[in-house]
Amino acid sequence: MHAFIQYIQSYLDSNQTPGAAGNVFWAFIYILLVFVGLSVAVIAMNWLERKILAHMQVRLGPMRVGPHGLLQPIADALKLLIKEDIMPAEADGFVFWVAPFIVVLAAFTVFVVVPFGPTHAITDMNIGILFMLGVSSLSVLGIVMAGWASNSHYPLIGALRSSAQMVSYEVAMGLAVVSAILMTSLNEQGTGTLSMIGIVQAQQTQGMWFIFKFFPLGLIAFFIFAVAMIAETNRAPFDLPEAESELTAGFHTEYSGFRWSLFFLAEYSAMIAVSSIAVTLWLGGWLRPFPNFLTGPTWDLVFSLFPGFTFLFLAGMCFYSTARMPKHPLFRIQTMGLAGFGAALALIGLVLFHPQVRLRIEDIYWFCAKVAAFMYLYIWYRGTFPRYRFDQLMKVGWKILLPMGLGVLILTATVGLWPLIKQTIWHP
Amino acid sequence: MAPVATPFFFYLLSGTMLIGGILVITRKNAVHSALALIVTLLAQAAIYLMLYAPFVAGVQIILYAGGIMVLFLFVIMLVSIERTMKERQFNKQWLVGIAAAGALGGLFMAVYTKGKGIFPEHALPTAEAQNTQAVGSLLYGQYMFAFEIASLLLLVAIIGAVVMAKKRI
Amino acid sequence: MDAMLHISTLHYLVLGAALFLLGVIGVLTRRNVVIVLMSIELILNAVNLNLVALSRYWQGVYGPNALHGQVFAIFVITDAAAEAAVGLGILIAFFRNKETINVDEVNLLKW
Amino acid sequence: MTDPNTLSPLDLETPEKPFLDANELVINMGPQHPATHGVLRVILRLDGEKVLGLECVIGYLHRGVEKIAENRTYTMFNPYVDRMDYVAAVSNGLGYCEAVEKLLSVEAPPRAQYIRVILTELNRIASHQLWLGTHALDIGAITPLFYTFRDREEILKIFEKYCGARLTTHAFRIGGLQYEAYDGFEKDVKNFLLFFAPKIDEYEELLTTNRIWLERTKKVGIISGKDCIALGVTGPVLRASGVKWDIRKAQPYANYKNFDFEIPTGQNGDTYDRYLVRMAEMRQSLRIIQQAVDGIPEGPIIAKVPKVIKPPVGEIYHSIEAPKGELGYFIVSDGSTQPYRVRVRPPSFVNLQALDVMCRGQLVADVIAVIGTLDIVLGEVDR
Repeated sequence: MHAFIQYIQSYLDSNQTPGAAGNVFWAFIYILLVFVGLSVAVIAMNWLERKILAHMQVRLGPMRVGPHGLLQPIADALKLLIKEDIMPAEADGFVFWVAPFIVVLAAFTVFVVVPFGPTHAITDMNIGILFMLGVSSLSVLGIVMAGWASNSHYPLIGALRSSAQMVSYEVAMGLAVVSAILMTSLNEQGTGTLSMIGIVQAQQTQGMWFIFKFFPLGLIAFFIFAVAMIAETNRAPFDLPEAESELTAGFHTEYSGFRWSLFFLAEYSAMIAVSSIAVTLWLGGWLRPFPNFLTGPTWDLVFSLFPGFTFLFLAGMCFYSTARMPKHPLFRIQTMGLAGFGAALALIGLVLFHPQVRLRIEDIYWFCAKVAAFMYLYIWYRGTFPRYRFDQLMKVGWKILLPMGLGVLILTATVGLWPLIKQTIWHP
Repeated sequence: MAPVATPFFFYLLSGTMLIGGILVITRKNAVHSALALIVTLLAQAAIYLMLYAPFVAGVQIILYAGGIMVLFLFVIMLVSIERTMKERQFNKQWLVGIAAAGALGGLFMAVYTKGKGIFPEHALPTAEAQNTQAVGSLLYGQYMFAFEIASLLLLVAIIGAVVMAKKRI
Repeated sequence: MDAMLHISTLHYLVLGAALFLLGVIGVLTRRNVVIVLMSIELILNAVNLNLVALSRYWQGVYGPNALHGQVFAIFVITDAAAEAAVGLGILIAFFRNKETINVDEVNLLKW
Repeated sequence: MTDPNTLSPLDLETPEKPFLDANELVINMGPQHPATHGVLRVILRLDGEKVLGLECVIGYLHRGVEKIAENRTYTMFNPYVDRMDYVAAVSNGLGYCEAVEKLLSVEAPPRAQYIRVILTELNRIASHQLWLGTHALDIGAITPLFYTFRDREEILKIFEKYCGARLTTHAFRIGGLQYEAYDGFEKDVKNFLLFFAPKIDEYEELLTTNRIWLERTKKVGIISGKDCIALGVTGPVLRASGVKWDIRKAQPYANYKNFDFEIPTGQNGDTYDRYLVRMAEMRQSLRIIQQAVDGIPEGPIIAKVPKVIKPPVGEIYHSIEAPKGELGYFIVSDGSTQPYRVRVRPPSFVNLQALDVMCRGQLVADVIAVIGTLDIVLGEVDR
C-alpha cells in the first residue's frame, strides 16, 4: 500500500508527462480527465453554439430547459440515448455498426498527445504531430463506411464528398504544418522536432509564436491551416458533406439516436483537436501572452490571476441574469438554479486563486482559452458564410491552398537557411 | 521509457494482423476486406512502435490507413460490387495457388529453422528520441538520390492514374 | 517457453513470412481485382515488417543511427501508394469497359 | 404532365456519355426534401455530381382551386385565391378582384386603389424577403433568414392591424376595400419605410459582395431572355435576363401609371442577377409605397357594386405583376352568380418549366440554388 502511494507521489515530484515517466496510474488519471473534460467541452460547446448562433441571428436559442437553456444539451443527450436505434433493412449491419465507433475513436485518440501544459499531456511522442494528423485522418474511413453501409444515395454522395474533401485538404494542411515544423529547427543543433511539447518549447526558446515568425510567412501558413482545418472537420462554409439543403444530412442521414450522437461527439472533438493543433503550432500552446516582453514576478502574478477572474466574470454574468429573471413564482426554481450555477462558478473561480492551484492550472487555462477562441470562430463562420459548392471547394483546396502551402514552405526554408545561404554565396 | 509487457503485445498484435490478413483474402465483400486490411495495417503500425520505429509507424498510419485505404474504399464504391459478390470468389487455379503458397511456406520454415542462430542477440538501444531526425538525415543525406527517384515515381504514378481513370484524353 | 516469452528478431521475421504467405494466397486465388490489390498491399507490408525488424537488429550492431531498413520501408510505402493509385486507375478503366472487376476476365490484350 | 408513375427519368436525352455508365445515379429529390420549398419532387439524373437532366413531378399540393371556383359565387371565391401563393396573398386578391371588376365594368375608387397599391407593394417586399431568406438558407447562409423574418414581421403587423390576418389576408373586396384604413395606418407605413431602408443594406452587406455567395450564384442557372420568353417565364427571372417587362409599366393597372418607379433589369440572367434584381425591386417598392402613402386621397373605399354579383355573359383575362411574375386570371361568366370557369395563370408554375433548362450540366448544389432563385411556391404551382 505504501509502495503504491509512493508510486503515485513519485510522479508529482517528477517534471514529465505520465507517458514519459512511465507511470501507468497517472496516465490513466490523465486519460480519464481528458475524456471527461472533452465530454464536458462538447456539451458546453453544443449549448454555446446554439446560444451564440442564436444571438447572432436575432433570436434567443434554447430557453426552456433550465435557466437560459443550460440543461438543454443534457436533455438532448438523454433523448438521443433512449431513442430507438434504427438500422436500415438493406444496410450492411457490421459496417454500419462499426463506422461511428471508428470516427469517435479517431477523434478521441488524438488527444493522447495534445499538450495542455509542459507536463499536462498524457504522453509526449517523438512523432506527436504526425500521430495527430494520421489518427485524425482515420476518421475519413469511418465516414466513408457510414455512407456506404447505409445503402442509400444521399449518404453515399455525402461520404464520397466528405472523403474527397478531407483527403484533399489534408495535403494543404500537411504543408502548412511542415512549414511550422521547419521553424522549430532554428536552434543551435539545427534539428527540429515533431513532438507537440517540443514545438511549444521551441516557440518559448525562440521567444516568438510561430504565427509571427518570418512575418508574414508564419501568418500565411497559419491561414492555410485555419482554412484547411475547417474543411477537415466538415464545418461551415465547407460543410458540404452534411449540406442540409442538398443532401439532407450527408453521410449520417440514416443514423439516429445514440449512433448519431457519436458522430456529433466526434465532430465536436475533432474541431477541438484540430484547434489544439493550430494553437500548439502557431499560437504558442500553453504559453501565456507576451512571455518575453511582460516578464517579472508582477506580470507572472497578473497573468496567473486570469483563470480565477474568468470564472468570476462568468459567475457575475450568471448573477446578472439571475437578477433579470422574471419574478413570477413559476420561475423560482430556474432562478435558484441559475444562482446556484453562478455560485458554483464563483467557487471554482475562488479556488483558482489559491497559489498552488493557480500555478498548476495556468498553462491549461491559456491553452483552453486559445482553443475556445477557435471554437468561437467556428460558430462565427457558421453564422456568416454561405456554403461552397463542391467543385469550388476542390478548387480552393488544390489550386489556391496547395500552391500557397508549397510557396510558404519553400520560402520558410529559404529564410530559415538564409544565414547559411549568404555565407556560401558571399563568403565561399 | 521501459517497454511494457512486450511478449503480450507482440502476440496480441501479430494475432490481430494474421486474423486480419486471413479475413482480407477470404471475405466476399470487398469493403469488409478493406476493413480487415485497415485493422492489419494499424496493428502493424503498433508493431513498428514496438520496434522503436515511430516515424515509420506514423507514415504507415497517415499514408496507408489514411490515404491508400481511402482510395481503395473510394474505388470499391465506384465499381458496383453487388454482382461480383454473387459470383464465384476464387479462380480456377486456386488449388495450384495454394499449393504454390504452401511450398513457399515450407521453404520459409526450412530457412528459418536452419538459420535460427544467424541473428545473435545484441544489447539493443532503447532510445527513440532522435529517430525522426536520424531517419530524416538519412533520407536527405545518403538516400537523396533514391528520394528524388521516389518523387519521380510518384509523379509518374499521378499521371498514370489520371490517364487511366480519365474518360477521354 | 523462454523462446515464447522473449521476442527476438526471428519472431518478427516469422510474422512477416506468414503475412507474406497470406498475401501470396490472396493474389493467386482471388478473382476480385480489388482484393488482389489488397493482397499485394499485404505482401508489401510483410516486406516492410522484415525491413523494420532487421533495421532494429542492425541498430544493435551498428548503433542507434543504423536506420537504413526504416528508410527503405518508407520507400516501400511510397511505392505502395504509387502502385495503388495506378492499379486502381487501371481497375476503373477496366471496369468502365468491361463492367466487371474479375481478374480472370482480363484476357484480352486490347479491346 | 403524364402520370408520374410511368415517368422514367431515363427518357430524358443525354447530353454526353456519362463517366461510369453503370453508376449513373437517379436521385429523387423530394417531395420530402428540405430545399424543394414544399412538396416539389425533382427526379435528377446524375453523373457523379453533374446533372444530366431532371424532371419535375408536381401535384402533391393540388387542391382543385380552379374547380372550387365553379361552385362558389364570385365573392365566396375571393378568399380561396389567397391560398394559392400564400406568401403573396394580397397580390392574388388584387388580381382576382380587378379581373372581376373588369368583368363588371366598375372601377375601384382612388382611395381604395392607393391603399391597394400600398398593401400589394408591402406584400411584394414580404414575398421577396421570404425568398431571400430561404434562398440564402439553401445556399448555406443561415443568418439572413432570421434577419428577413424579423423585418417581415413588421409588414405582417401592418396587415394584421389592417384586416386581422397576417398571411392569407383577404384584404380586398370586389369593387374596392371592405375596411377603411385604421387610424395611424399611414404613420405605420411611413415608420416601416424608415425602418426598412437600412435593413436592405444589412442584407446586402451579408451577401452581395460575399465571395462565396458570388461564387455560388454567378454563372449558375443561366437562362437567356429568348429562352425566358419561349418558356413564358416572367417576373424577376425574366427581368434578370435583360428583358424589360413589367406589367405594372406595360399594362398599368390599379393606378400604377401615377407612380414613378423603375424596372430593375440584369444582363447575364444568372442567379446573382436575379438576386440583384429582387433586391432592387424591394427598393423600388419602397419608392412606390412612399409616393402612395404621401398621396392617399380622401373618398369612398368601395365602388357601387351590387350585393349579388352577377356579371354579364363574357370572358375576361386580367393579369397583374405578382412578386413572382405575371399572375393572370381568366374568368368566363355565364351570367349567373357563379363563374363558369376560372383559370389562373400562376407565375410559379410557368417559371418552374425553366428548371430543366437552367440546371442541365450544372451540379447538384446548383439545382438547389436554381430552385431557390426561381422563387416558386408549391401552393401556386399545384393550385
